[in-house]
Amino acid sequence: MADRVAIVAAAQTKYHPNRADVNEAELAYEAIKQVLEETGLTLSDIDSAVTCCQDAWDGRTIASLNLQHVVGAHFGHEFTVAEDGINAAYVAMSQILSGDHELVLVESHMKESQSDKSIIENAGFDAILMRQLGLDYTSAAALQATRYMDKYGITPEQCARVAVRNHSNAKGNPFAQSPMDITVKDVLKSEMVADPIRLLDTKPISDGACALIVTTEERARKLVNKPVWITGASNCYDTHYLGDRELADCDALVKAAKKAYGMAGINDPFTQIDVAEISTEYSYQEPLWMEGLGFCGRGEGGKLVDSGAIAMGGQLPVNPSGGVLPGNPNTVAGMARIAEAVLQLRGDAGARQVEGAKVAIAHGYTGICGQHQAVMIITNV
Amino acid sequence: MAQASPQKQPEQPEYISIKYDLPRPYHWSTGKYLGKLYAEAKENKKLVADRCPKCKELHLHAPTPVCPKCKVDMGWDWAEMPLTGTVFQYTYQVYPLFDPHLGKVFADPHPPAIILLDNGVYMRHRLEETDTKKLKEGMRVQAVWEEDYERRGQGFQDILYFRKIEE
Amino acid sequence: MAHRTAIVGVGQTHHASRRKDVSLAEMVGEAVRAALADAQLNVKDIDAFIFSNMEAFEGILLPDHGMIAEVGAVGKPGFKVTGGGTTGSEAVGEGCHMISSGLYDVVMVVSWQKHDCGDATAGISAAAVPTFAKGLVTGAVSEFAKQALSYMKDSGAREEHAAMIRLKADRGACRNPYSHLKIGLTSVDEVLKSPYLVWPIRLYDFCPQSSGACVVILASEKSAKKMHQKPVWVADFEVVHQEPFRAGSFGDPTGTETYSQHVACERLYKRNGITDVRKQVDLAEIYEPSTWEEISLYEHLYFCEKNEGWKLVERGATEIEGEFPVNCSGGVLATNPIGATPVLRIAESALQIRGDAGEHQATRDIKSAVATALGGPNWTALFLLKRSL
Amino acid sequence: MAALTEKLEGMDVWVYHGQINIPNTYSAGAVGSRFLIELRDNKRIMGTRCPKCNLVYVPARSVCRDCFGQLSEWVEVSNKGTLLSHAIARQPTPVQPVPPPIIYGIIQLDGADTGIVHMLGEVDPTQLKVGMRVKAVFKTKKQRVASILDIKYFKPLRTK
Repeated sequence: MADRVAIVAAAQTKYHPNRADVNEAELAYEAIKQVLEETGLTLSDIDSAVTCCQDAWDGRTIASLNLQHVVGAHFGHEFTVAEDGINAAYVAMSQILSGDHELVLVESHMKESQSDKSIIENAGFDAILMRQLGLDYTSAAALQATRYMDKYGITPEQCARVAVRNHSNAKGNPFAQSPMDITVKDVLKSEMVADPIRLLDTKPISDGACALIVTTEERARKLVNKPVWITGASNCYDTHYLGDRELADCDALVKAAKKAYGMAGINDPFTQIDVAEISTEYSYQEPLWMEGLGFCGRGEGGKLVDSGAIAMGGQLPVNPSGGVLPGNPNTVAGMARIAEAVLQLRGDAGARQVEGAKVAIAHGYTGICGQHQAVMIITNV
Repeated sequence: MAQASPQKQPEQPEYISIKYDLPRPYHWSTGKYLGKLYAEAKENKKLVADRCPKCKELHLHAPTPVCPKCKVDMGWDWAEMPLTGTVFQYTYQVYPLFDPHLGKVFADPHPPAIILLDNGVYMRHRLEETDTKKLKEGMRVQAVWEEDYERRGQGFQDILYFRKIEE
Repeated sequence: MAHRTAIVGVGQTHHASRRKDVSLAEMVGEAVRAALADAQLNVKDIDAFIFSNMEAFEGILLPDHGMIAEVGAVGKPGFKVTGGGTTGSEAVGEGCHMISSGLYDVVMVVSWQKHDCGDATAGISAAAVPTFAKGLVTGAVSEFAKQALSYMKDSGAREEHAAMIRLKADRGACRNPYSHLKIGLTSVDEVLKSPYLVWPIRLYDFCPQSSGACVVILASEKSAKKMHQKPVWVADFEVVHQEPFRAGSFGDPTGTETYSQHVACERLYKRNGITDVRKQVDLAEIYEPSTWEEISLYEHLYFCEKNEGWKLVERGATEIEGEFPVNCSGGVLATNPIGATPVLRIAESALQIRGDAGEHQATRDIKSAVATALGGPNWTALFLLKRSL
Repeated sequence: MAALTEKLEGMDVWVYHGQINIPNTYSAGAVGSRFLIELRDNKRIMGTRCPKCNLVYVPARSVCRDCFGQLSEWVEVSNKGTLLSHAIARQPTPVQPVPPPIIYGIIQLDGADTGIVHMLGEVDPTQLKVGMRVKAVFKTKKQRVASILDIKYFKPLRTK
């Protein structure tokens, strides 16, 4: 890319199982206020807002109506992306590169506590061929988990290790909802939710918001001391019907990563990337997505989990924040990965800091069994 | 004409469709700002709005943490609204429409109206008078509260409608 | 914009109340194939997809995900946009950003609404803040009823003028092979005999709920010139949102507030040196959910002075053979698949500029056009399209 | 009207327990309808074949995932097939067609190149295995209404 796009601020609310005390606008504004304070900007300075929300979850037609005032959209631009929030940052990037906008506020929020997860998710399955079967994201994920584990010999212990590491990493993250010291045994003894997925292999219901400010290189240097740069980004769709997909191989992620790596000049992701934040809603997804991201070969995700290379202090720490498993809402999850990557690259990640991190990857997915995948490469040099 | 005509499927005798009618439950929060309006309505039968510290405009539709126009924090400055006003505009529903919150077809017999409250704030509500021949723009009206304390706590709906008054 | 963007293909379905012969995904696929045929492209030539609809109307979570195979987007980048009635324009706008940023060369904007899946009026009522205005918003009709009352009061226009707008729309619709409502009206009296929905909006004053899709293919300047003999250039666009004020939804019933249309026009017209729209632009496709809204949009979009919109109607200035044709296609009054409606305005404008609109081609030579959208609590999107830059 | 709102303890914030209730109807379209009608009337499971990619899609589809070609060649496939994956949903949800536990499976029917997503029945959960052979069990003629649920479930070919 000829021009560089900067992220100059990133903020998250503390994730919580039920934020009944706030409505969507107030929740979003908690994060927005922080990014404005970080940069010394006001809502009037913002010339475009990209939000990320879904009507079905918010229970309101044109869900972004909730947010117009807190993103400063009156007589301004507001644009809503209905995928995971990581795609909202991608849209912001295109707006900056096009030269049409200079300061873009990116926002994503979700109150999962507000409705019934299974009813909302079930409405995402093909109405003729799958919805009547009563599937939700968790039962579909279980189909993917079985397929993946069977095809490549991934074990329940390896998945449990993912849950243990992520919950433990979360202890260093002040925004984390449920940091925990658990053992592999605890995971394997936890209640079975949808075989082979157990309760501790899944994330809890979560409410929260995330905000970013994205701008041009020139403006970034004036605004903050430590801007970070988006050097590559892409996303990709897979087909919908579960029986048409090889669920054990995430082809869409492979394609999205390839494009982003190409933009960022990365040909060996495992050695060139210093820290990874990956959206892992179910523990089996971490090894699977790592394969898709090219951190290891197909079917080798389990071995990578075992190796310790992705633990704190390892060659490529994955999810120092604890990631999604300790509790991040849908839709916010991927954008929160960007926010965490920004903190790492600025050296502001506190107890979860990966020393000297220069190149980070943020990953987010949307839909059933990761039908839509998105990645973003961010650096501080 | 360069535009290709979309392919038409040949007619067949029977087409299948699949119906779903499971309601989606929600637990919507008023949040702090709208919550203040709820509290004043329930406890004191008062209608309140928050005032922008910059433009001083009152935001009754609905109370928000940020002034949409000035894009600044609203702070916490509340004003009580008068409960009398004039009908600025009204319509009436002839065809019943499907109400997504009720889950059924419904025509509110009370005409929807915009009422200019006596302090110059416009408010969207409904009128008590259902005989449309008796409605007139400029008509003086007053809010009628739900008198049962237990039934209040529904925010704007704690005002049942606006009633015509003679002055 | 860093790189210029052109429209190199447009396609739409036949619009109807119900499309039982196709699934939602298949219906959208029809428009995709039509646009590819128009652009003489293969789906493999498309670099990225942007999807647009109002998801609440069909009751589907992530509706784009269910049609990926049917639109040819398997393994392709893209995302879905959601929002108010302006959604389609915002998707095309973002498509332009994706190209002018240099990220992609050819982008397909896929928009649709299949209203036979649900109930659009109920869907619009669900836009009310549930904790606040529940029961105080009844579909879009009552909002436009208030707008009509305000306009009549201020301008001196009569119901006959609204009826003339329906007659104009119906004539357009009858000439447009893809339009939904083709009534075949012949007189103002016929319109005035139609029943009231919400006083003073009559059945014929309002748009239908259509099922249909529209697709626009955008390309960079470099590719566009190779791809299409008659590329249509996106000269500029502007999207302006606004908060509802003074208890009105579509603008301010008191007429004292600024409208988003004013802001959008002032920005876009100024950037493009437009001081007299009717002289400097050849045609408009506007988003008019009601007859009365069309007349007042003439004023808010500065096609004429305030309170003079109905005089343009009376003069026939906006008819297909008039000095400034508006909605030769029959417009929203004839066809309204909401998520696709703004994209239809852009696609129809492009056809007019190319001279490919067939029977509903405007009489005068169309070199430039304004395509608009209306949504949410009076949000505006404005596109300026040109034959040459 | 019953009190639909609830005040949060100790603060002036209210939660409104409401609903969005808009019934939805989805057309199966010509291809989907024919697939469902074959289930209902003839207990036949139909697919469509892409001649270019030489792939048989089951359930029948109108478009090829790989080449975007429109599919018009109908093929009947076997009601027996091989299990590609399985899962057991244990928690009750309002969207389930039968009470949990529900065993879900993806089955590649003989003659098909893709899997069909459905439920499994008459099976010991501990015996579930990728690669196991299963066959379709249809509902009775009276119960069949042209829906994916006209297949009651798939059961192991040789039950104990």
